[in-house]
Amino acid sequence: MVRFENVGLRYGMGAEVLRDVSFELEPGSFHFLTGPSGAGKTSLLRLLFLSLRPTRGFISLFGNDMASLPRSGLPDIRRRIGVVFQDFRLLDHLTTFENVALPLRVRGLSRPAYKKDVIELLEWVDLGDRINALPQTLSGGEQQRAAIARAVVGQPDILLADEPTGNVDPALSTRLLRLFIELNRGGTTILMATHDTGLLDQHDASRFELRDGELTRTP
Amino acid sequence: MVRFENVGLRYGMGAEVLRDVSFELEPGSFHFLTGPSGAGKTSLLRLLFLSLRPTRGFISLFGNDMASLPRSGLPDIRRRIGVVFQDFRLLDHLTTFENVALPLRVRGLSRPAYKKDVIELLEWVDLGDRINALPQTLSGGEQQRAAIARAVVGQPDILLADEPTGNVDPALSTRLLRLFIELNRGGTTILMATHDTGLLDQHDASRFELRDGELTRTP
Amino acid sequence: MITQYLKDLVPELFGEVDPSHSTRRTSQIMPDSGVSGRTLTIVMTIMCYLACMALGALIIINKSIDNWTSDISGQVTVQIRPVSGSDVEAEIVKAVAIIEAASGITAINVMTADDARALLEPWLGAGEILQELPIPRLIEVTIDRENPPDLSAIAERLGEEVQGATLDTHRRWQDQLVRAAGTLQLIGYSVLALISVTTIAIIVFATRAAMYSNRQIVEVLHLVGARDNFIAVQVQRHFLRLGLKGGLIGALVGAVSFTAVNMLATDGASGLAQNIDAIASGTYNFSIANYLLLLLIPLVATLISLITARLAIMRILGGVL
Amino acid sequence: MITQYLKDLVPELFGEVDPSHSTRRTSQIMPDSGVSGRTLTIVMTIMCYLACMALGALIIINKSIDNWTSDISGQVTVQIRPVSGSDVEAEIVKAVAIIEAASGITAINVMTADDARALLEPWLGAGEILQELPIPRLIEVTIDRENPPDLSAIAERLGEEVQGATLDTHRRWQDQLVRAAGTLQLIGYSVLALISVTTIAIIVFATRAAMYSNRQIVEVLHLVGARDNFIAVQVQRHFLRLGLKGGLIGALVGAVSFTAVNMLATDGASGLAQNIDAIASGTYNFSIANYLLLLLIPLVATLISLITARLAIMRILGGVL
Ligand SMILES: Nc1ncnc2c1ncn2[C@@H]1O[C@H](COP(=O)(O)OP(=O)(O)OP(=O)(O)O)[C@@H](O)[C@H]1O
Ligand SMILES: Nc1ncnc2c1ncn2[C@@H]1O[C@H](COP(=O)(O)OP(=O)(O)OP(=O)(O)O)[C@@H](O)[C@H]1O
Ligand SMILES: [Mg+2]
Ligand SMILES: [Mg+2]
Repeated sequence: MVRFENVGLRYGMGAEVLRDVSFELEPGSFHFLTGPSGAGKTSLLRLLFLSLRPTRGFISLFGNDMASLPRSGLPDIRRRIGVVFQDFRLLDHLTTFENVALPLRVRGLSRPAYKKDVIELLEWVDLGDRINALPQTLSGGEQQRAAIARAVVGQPDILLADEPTGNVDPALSTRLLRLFIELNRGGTTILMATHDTGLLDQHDASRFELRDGELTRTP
Repeated sequence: MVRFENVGLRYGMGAEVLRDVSFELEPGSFHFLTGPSGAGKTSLLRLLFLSLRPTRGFISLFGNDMASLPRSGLPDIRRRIGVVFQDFRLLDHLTTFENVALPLRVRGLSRPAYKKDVIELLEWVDLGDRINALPQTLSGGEQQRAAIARAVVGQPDILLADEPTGNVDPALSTRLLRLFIELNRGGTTILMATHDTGLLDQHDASRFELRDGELTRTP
Repeated sequence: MITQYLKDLVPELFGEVDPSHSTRRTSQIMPDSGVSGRTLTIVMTIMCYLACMALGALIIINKSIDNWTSDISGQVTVQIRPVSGSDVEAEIVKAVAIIEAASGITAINVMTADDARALLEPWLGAGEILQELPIPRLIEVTIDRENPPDLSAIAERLGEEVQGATLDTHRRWQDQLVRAAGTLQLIGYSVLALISVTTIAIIVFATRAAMYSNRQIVEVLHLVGARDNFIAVQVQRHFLRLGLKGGLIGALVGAVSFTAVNMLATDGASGLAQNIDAIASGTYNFSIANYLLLLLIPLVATLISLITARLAIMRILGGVL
Repeated sequence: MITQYLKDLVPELFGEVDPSHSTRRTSQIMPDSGVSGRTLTIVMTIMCYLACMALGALIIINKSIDNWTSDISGQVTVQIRPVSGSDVEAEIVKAVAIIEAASGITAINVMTADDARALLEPWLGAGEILQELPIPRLIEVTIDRENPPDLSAIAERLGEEVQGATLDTHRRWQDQLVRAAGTLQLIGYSVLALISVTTIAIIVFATRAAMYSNRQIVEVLHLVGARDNFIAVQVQRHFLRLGLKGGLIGALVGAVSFTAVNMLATDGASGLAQNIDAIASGTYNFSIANYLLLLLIPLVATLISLITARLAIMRILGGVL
């Protein structure tokens, strides 16, 4: 469902961040993405959620060639992708509830239609008592959990998570990993960038490692 | 140099985040601060760097009673404190160099006076080639290192670091911890909030643990 | 409306602003600040106020032109100079007969010799000479405007048959006034055009500023799958409100200003105001219909800001990935 | 100056904006956008333009009042009506003698009978009667304004010694004109005051908006140990530039407008412009000194925006921890 062929990426006039990256993700698979800081993990994910175009190479998502897809086709593809941003990107002026409900609202659903689901999900990530709080009054870990909830609320076909456990304690990390594994069992493809060696040990999944712009896969 | 006596904190009408917290930090000591997500670590640090006033209790910094200190006295105290924010708080429109130099600029130093020091420090945290980049073009880990550089550039008497290694790989974490230990050897008091159990094992220091608003110290 | 406007501008006046309050209410995806911010609302109000003044002035000018063209050509004057050897009274009778014979005349008023003398008094002084003087006599002729008579034919007959008679159609006066008013009219329309163009420019800038300062929100919306139209609706909603608010307040204050000037012009002892009044020849009072015409301002302001913002937004979004 | 202004407003006109460029240059701690943003610059320019127009109008009005008070009281008219049994020419000679005897008279001009007749022609028509008519005669007397004569004494002597003589000091006219101008003056000053107050209000709002939208920057600055004064200097610098820029451009465009209206008034065939010209009685042309006076506008605008911003900032900072 996702295919990269000889993808290269550079920012402006800088050095190449990604070089000849090729890989394929099968539906329902689970992958970790690791690599040192600044290796290009976030950049790779940005290519996947279409906020960046590659300098060269071929990307295909759900069978669509990204190079030839018109702008108007992007929203439909993006609705099948859930993203947890490394810097959360919650909207400051919306409450936790509204932030998490945003992907549904954008799809034209009305509040009564999604209210129950959203609250249930917020309880799952332990934010049941912070539903009406604004992001700046949440602790770092709480913001991260809200970001995760927003990424999964639309039941995406593929979930991209960038360092989703950097701000939570080990116990909560394990719990969030369980959420991802649960989603994966339900058919969602998962690609999770992380530095947390503890997590890598807890789940047996294929690993991508980025180093000096090259991607290697084990196994 | 830092003394808390029966400090209590609540936000608005909410439950108490901190309850009867009392402790003392000696000059030149090194402390970890742990606790589950949402326990109040960031709140405790905010009390220390004076961006929040306690609901009750007594706080003294460098021998000054914070309750009776006039507003005009705050800048002088803040210049003796270095802070690494959990969410970095780099200024979007300034380059890495300018962000890191900010505490010196605010003190009235001129560019030639601090330029060499700042660049040296940036090289130490591995940002030598990103000096003129704007924060939004830095990777998560790079932003975090810039935030650390800004906190230590003014050679503060006390360094407060909130989750300073949440976005970097284990190797870099170790390196950053070494920077903190180095500073501590030079006489800086260090209080570092972290979830990273790996780090806790690497350095032998006293640990504060926050849980349900209560602070316990080991040893 | 006004209270809401003031409340938005000076929240302090209306008690403490409780930040925790917004927690429950906020539901707009694009926050207010930075889009329909205070400065912009004030600017919009000023522009609409200016537009209102210009439109009001235009209404008065147009009405005055109407009055002049109709009133003055609605009345002509026949002057009969006493020519030596002629009997003025007899000539007057002849002239009246000729005028009455023509169709399209609604009234004929022969001024008495005393009336004519009163007109001359400022020039000659009230003395015995005036009594002795052979003064020209005037006949005021009111014309049916719907069905005007053939004035040149009347003038010809009068010239032929009545000694010392001339027909004054006031055309020279009228032409000059209408020309002056035409200049004012042109200025008025130019000012209106200028205001519209400036408003459009301001809205374009403001839209771009709003899109820029909310670029992170726009990006997040895109990334969770929002279509351009959805985003545009969120932003342009603010400009709809902006145009409506600025337009209504501006027009309202404008209407009040007009009424005030009006009262100054009719009540005041000032020579100037009376002059203005004289220029507008009596029908200066703004009618209800005219006030309703001012409602065009908020309507046009809303349309301008809505359409301009929409176009600007779609153009910006088209350039984003 | 103007190019910079246009460049700021419409960067597209001046080639692509290279975002990477800012990387090296940026050194201002408070970013430009949101403080002296485009909309605000435009508003400031509009306000200064309006102030310029109001000030210019005031200058003209004040000058006109000067002219009227001096010119009209600098000239009086003596009218001599032909009374039956008197010889007008002889009476004129007597009157001239009396006037010449008084001190403070610079010139005496006796209008001929033909001149007087020309004045009456529109009323009586050019016929033989006018030739025969005993017409009142006029003597124009120019007064030394520095050292005016005792007009009432002259009037008394004329009344006693010359038959049919009256002295017209034009005072009624003058009073009315000055009263009208006084009203205009008042309106002008009110408009100026209104503009100043509005500008202050806008600057206060803008400062608060700037502090609000940059609150994260302000917070970080505080936390790295910046004093209030340091922060205030960063912010108010923008308002200094804003006032200077808006003031200069506004005053410049205002000066150009005045020159344009001036040329319209002297060249144009329009009756209105000529009327305006007549009101300002000849000395309508703006002198260099007057143009320099318009430079007050940018100065005052800069001061207002700087001081207002400073006060607003310090007030906000005082409420922050
Ligand atoms: N918009 C940009 N413009 C220029 N350079 C960029 C931009 N975004 C990222 N970079 C650079 O590209 C490199 C890769 O960044 P990226 O964010 O992908 O790293 P990462 O693997 O996510 O690192 P981390 O683990 O620290 O988050 C970094 O050196 C970064 O500075
Ligand atoms: N400004 C605020 N207003 C209201 N509640 C707040 C505010 N800031 C923090 N809180 C709440 O106080 C609690 C403690 O927050 P704090 O940020 O101190 O936690 P933390 O220990 O730093 O957590 P983490 O490890 O997730 O960063 C949280 O439940 C949070 O939601
Ligand atoms: Mg990253
Ligand atoms: Mg925290």
